[in-house]
Amino acid sequence: MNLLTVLLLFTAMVLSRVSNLRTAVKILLFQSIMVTAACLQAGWNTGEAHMYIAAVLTVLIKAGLIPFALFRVVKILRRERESNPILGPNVSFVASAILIVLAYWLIDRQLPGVVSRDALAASVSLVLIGLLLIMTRRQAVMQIIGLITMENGLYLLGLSVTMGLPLVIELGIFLDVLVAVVVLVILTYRLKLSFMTTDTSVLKKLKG
Amino acid sequence: MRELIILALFLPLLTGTVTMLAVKPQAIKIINLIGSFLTSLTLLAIIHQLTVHEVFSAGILYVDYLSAVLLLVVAVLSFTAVLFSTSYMERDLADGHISEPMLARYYGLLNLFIFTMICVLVVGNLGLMWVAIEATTLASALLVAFYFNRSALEAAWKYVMVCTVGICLALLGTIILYYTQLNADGGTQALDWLSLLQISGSLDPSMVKLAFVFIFIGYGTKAGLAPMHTWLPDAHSQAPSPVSGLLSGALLSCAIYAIVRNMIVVQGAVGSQFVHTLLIVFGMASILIAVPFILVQHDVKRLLAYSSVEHIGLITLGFGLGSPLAVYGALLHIVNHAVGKSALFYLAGIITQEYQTKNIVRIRGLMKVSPILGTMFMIAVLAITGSPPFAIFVSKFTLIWAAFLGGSPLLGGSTLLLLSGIFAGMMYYCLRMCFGSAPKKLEFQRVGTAAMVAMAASIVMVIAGGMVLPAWLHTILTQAATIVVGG
Amino acid sequence: MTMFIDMMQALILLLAAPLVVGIIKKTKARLQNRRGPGIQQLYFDILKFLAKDSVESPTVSWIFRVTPYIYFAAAVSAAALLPVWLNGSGLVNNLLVFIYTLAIGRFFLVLASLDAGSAFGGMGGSREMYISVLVEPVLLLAMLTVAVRSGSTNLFAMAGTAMQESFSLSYFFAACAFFIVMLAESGRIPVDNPDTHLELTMIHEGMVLEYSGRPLGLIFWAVALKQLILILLFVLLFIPWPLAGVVTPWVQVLSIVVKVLLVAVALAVAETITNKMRLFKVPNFMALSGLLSLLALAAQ
Amino acid sequence: MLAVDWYYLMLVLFTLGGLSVFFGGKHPGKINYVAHGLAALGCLATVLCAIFVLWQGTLELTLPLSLPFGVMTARVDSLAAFFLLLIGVGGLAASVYAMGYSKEYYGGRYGLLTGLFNVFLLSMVLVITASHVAAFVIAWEVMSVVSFLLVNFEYEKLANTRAAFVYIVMTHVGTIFIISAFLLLATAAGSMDFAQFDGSILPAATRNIVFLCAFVGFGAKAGMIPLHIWLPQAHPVAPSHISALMSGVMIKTAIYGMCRFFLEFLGTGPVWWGGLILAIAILSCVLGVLYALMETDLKRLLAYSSVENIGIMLLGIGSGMVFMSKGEPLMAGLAWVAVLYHCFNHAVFKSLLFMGAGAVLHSTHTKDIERLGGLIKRMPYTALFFLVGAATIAALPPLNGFISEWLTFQALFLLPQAMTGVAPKLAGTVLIALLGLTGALAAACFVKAFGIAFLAKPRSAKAENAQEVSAVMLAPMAGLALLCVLLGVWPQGMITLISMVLADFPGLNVDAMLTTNWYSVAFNASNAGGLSMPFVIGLLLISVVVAVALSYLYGKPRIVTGETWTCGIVPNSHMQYTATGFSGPIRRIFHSVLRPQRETIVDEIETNHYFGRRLSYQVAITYVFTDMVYRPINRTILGMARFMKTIQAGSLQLYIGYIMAVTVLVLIWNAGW
Repeated sequence: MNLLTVLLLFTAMVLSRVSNLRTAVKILLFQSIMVTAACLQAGWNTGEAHMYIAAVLTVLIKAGLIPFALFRVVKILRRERESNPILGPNVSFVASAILIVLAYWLIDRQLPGVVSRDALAASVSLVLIGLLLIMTRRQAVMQIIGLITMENGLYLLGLSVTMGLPLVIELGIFLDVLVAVVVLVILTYRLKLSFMTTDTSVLKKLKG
Repeated sequence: MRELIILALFLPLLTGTVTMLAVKPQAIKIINLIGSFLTSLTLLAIIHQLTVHEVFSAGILYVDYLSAVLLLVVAVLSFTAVLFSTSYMERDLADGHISEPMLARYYGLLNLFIFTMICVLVVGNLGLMWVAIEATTLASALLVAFYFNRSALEAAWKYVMVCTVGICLALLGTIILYYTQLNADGGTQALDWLSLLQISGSLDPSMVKLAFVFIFIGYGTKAGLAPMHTWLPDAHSQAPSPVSGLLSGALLSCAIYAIVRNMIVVQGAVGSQFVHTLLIVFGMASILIAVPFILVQHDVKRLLAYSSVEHIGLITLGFGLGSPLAVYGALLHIVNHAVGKSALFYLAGIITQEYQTKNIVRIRGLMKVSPILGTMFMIAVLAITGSPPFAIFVSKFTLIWAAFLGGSPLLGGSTLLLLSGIFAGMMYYCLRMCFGSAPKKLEFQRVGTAAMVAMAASIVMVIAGGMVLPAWLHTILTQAATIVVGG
Repeated sequence: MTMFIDMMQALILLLAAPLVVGIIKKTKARLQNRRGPGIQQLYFDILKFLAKDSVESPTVSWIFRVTPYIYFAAAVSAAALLPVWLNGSGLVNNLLVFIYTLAIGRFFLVLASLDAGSAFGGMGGSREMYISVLVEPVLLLAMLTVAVRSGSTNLFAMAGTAMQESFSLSYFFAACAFFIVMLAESGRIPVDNPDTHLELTMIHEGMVLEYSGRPLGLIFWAVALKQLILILLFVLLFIPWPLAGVVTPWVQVLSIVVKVLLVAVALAVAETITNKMRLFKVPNFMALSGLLSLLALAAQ
Repeated sequence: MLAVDWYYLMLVLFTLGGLSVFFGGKHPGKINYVAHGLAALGCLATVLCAIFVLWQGTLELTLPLSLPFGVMTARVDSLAAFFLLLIGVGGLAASVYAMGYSKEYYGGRYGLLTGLFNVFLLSMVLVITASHVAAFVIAWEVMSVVSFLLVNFEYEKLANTRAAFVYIVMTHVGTIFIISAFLLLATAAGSMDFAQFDGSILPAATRNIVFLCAFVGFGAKAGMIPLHIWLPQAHPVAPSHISALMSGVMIKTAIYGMCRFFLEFLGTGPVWWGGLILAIAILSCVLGVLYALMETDLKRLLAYSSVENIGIMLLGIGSGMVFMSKGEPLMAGLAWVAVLYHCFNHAVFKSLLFMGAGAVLHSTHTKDIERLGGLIKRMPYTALFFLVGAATIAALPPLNGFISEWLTFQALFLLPQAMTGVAPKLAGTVLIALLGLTGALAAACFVKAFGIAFLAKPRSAKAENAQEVSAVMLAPMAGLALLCVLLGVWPQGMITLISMVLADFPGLNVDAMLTTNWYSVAFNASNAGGLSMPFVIGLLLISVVVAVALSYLYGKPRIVTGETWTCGIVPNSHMQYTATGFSGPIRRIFHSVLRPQRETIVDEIETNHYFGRRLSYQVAITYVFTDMVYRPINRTILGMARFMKTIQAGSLQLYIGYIMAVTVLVLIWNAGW
């Protein structure tokens, strides 16, 4: 349980409590920095050259571009708040705790006695909490943040399990995440334009 | 061969960028026509090269008979889609649904979408294939949201969220697969399909099973298999018709292609019993889910979307049965379904433009309004529901015959029953739309020649496919089947 | 050669038919304490009609003109089919041929009744068809009791076996069943009143209302012949007594004549003691006869 | 010219005729004669091909369709040749008739009608001659789709499209059963070729399933009772020459299917097979003719009577199956001869009747009998041919209907002897009684149809100014009527032909059963007796001569015209009996089955004070199968569908929930539960 995994779990837990969009994006920025730190640490342990390039890429995209895009969106959404999420702040806080325990149980059951047990558990719990965020938040931006947390979790899992995927695939994944966020941001703008609100509970018309 | 693939990848990008620069709609139209014609030509050249020497693998590029089948689908569909969209968009422009700059954006995105699909088919690395599939989602998301009205936005939002969540699961599966590859031989060729195939025997079975579960559900969401199909009807009904034709014809088939690629590797490691039960269960679930939605439906394009869910279910069932005949039928069904379904979507596009509504209740008397369109629509519906003189019956019958031969007559029988339910639903709505008295105020504008050519070409292909199966297609399909069955 | 014998048999029966009807009318009159016309009255009527001209309505078609001849021919050929002489190849005298020859007559008579376009003809035709729908299955069942025992539908074989059998319970049931069917088929009292012109009760009379002169004569004669055929069939199949082996053929023929007269009297008695049944009670009556023949079959 | 040349000539002719689809409405006169001429020539080629096959033996050839199911073979053995003969005769009459009748349809889509007519004939011929599962199924569904398009030809009226929809769905469901039956056999035989099929190697359970699938599948196409609801809706709606072809010939392809399965593929099965068929058959007979009797629409009446005749054929098949399972080859031969004979007869007289109805529709533009009347004076020839048809279907002796009724009767008569125990004996005789009831009802039905439609005074202006139809339409009717009489007077020819057809099937001993000489046919299956039609007709003729002689006894009869006696009032057409009235008594005694709803509307004096009370009486039959069986099934299916649609409820969270649920489920399953 080194400091890094603790901080990561902390950011995930806080994310499930927050309702203001700006603070949420700030937490996401912090989380991305933690991920780059993990990447640097892994690179330093294995001495792989491409890990450093990957770390630089994560900083550029995960900590730079994506938060910048999200801050621009949040700036124009003046009065938007996560008003009535499906699970209230306290309940989702307890839920994320349960998810972390579940993650640890899963790792012990599936890969007993693996070396980087904590990192694995942290990444799996990040994925699960990301999913929890998407499932329970109504705001479009919160759903985007949930999605990116999931991506971070998966990236971390890849890092800790396999000491990093080959560079080409890493590059591809980063590009995809970036484009995904760009697309989602464009859609959020359009949602704001035509629905006057980015609360996705409004999207209920297409049934049957 | 390598230059051909590079050219095939490069051409859509080139046409895309050039369209962005060009301003006049006329110019855009011509550029795209030439561009897509050339891309299809190069794809066909690749397939021709393939029939000469079996496999081509260089670096991350890898093409064999299996991808040849899908390349054929993409080649045919991309050309008919662009051909159709030239006059479809022209009509939209005239009706005022879209403005000038949107036209350029449409063609740019369309070419990007075609580029990503070709990437999926030519790349040999499972990781990169994941990246390409994710890219197709993003490219088509903006196309689904093209009109930027309320329901298009809703469809696009759900499309992106559901598919990205699904794709993350697939990423998880691919990472676990890479982990097993690391344990097996140190992972020099990370996630390269050929090397994975060679060492598939020595992979750790329980981990590979876990990996395949995630991969199957991830790509299954992209392919629209049963419980994960929820995005499909929304996306296909809100997208412009040529795009929904491409979506249901080519994109779903590429997702199936991804599943099959992974299945071959997993099959080597874990044996086919696990894989086949999974495929059969999800295949049957998809057909079962499609029946109620087709029986009671009010939107024409949602009706066609659910018919795509049913056909994808049938294809997965084919792969699930596992015998060479079944896989042959499934691959043939991919090709037939792609051509048939795209023809149907184009027709639906023209009809919705004509009647200015997608609601089946208000579309009546199509035969009176324009006999050619009516007959083509009737032929297309009869074809897609698997009536004999048409191609889809041939592949459907092969699948049923393989099911009976493979020792599961109950499966074959119940599939037939479900298909007849779908036939009843589709015919009911087709008859309501084709016959009866047409609304008075409807003045019928002539259908653009390009659209008519695209539709006529697809329908002629469907009819010809029913009568005779070209020899070269037969060899490609049998070779691809041997690859899948792991000969 | 057999066809010649059959034709001769038919002609003899043709000549004898009005006599039997005369006897029936005479006994009925006697039972009702009135003298009634002589037994030869029907001969005079028929001869009178054959001399008269006929009146025809303008709405009729050629069917109306042809029907009397077809009806008469059907009756005569049905008579020819009867197994009176107990020898014959049986290629012609088949149960089904007999039933359907009668059916030709009925088919054209109903058509003719509709042809004139009057309500009486339509009502008569509709009720005739109604009765035939009830009678035909039961007639088949009654005849089957004998056919099943003789193992073939050839009338000669049936008559042959009927002759050998001595009295048995199943025979009695079959005889009763056929007697009821005979009443209905020949249009006697419980089902249809032959001697009246009251619209509500006349079924057979209603159909021939439009006929007059020569056609009417032919029809009267055919009705009489049909009456005699049914009585003769009843006698041949269901009253075996002077068993075949015992007597010479001439005595056999004499016994048939006596039996026919006896049955005629029985018919007259049956008519006087019952009155006409309501039209929609006839199905129960027929069901009784059907039940009796099923009992006969079971008891075999 | 060998049989194979006729076969290819026939295919070419029909496809050439089929090309007229592309001509559309342009110069219809020429298309009419060219396309229908090609169809007629095609049918002639079919007849010749059948004759050559019967003469020279089976014909084997491969179809030019290269599909992934292996080589597609076509085989014309004697059974197929018999049905080809049937199609040829029916098709020839229909195409000549169509030259006159289809003039009414000149217009934008006329080429479509003639083209589809040719493709329809082609598909039927291919169904009969295909000997490969895929070829059979393709031809079968092409036949259904083409006949669906023809039924839907006049789609201006919405009812036509609804009837066509019910038709195509019911046939499609039927086809599924046929496909599964074929594939079960094919998996056992390991190949799709009919020659390799051998039912006896199947385990008993699968054999029963194959039997049930084949029976339900072909029964749905034939229109037996529980699956008949499409027939009375679809057949009358198509143009008359098409409904003549559908009712006369298309239904026989279903009977052909049954013959193939029960005689050749499945071999001898348990007794309950025959019992089940007999039960359904007698139900179809009685109910079919009852509903026909209650109809006032001429073509619906004929369609329902097709259901009844299919019942009679099934009676033959059922008794044949019972005899085969009891090991009585002689009796089985008699039963199957009855089936094929009635099959051919029905094709002839049903086409004749539908063409008659078509002629009436052509000149009066109405099918409702209540509007017709007095047509015999205005359309004498059509009336004569319709009368011949009506007499045949009512099984009157000199005509062929009587022969097949007699054969079926003999088959049923032998049933008690083959069965042991009292209950089957009684059941056998009750079957015969019910067959007699059906015969009587059929006679009543067609007396009503002919009497009300053709005789007495015309009831409407349409019937008033009807004219006789053109010679082109009358010629085929005359031909068919002549055929009816010929087959009735001299049945030995057709019976020897059928015995030749049935000779090579195991389980039937046909030649030992039959001794035919020029004048009679005798069945020596346990001295069931024989039949010599020439003698019977001789008797009838002599009696007619006697009758005519008697009427000329007192010199030449003079006829005076006098008004019909209607109690002194001047008679008008309202006094005549109506069709509903005619079938009134019979409706009353079968009210528990038909459940008629009467509705009498009486205009009270206030609204109608000048003319006093005005009364209108309506009676409608409730079709028990449609209301009790099909409508509830329909409602439940749609109800379930609406309930299932709630899973697409529109919320994103729900959709992602589905994915997560599925992942968890599969993980649990994968973890080895």
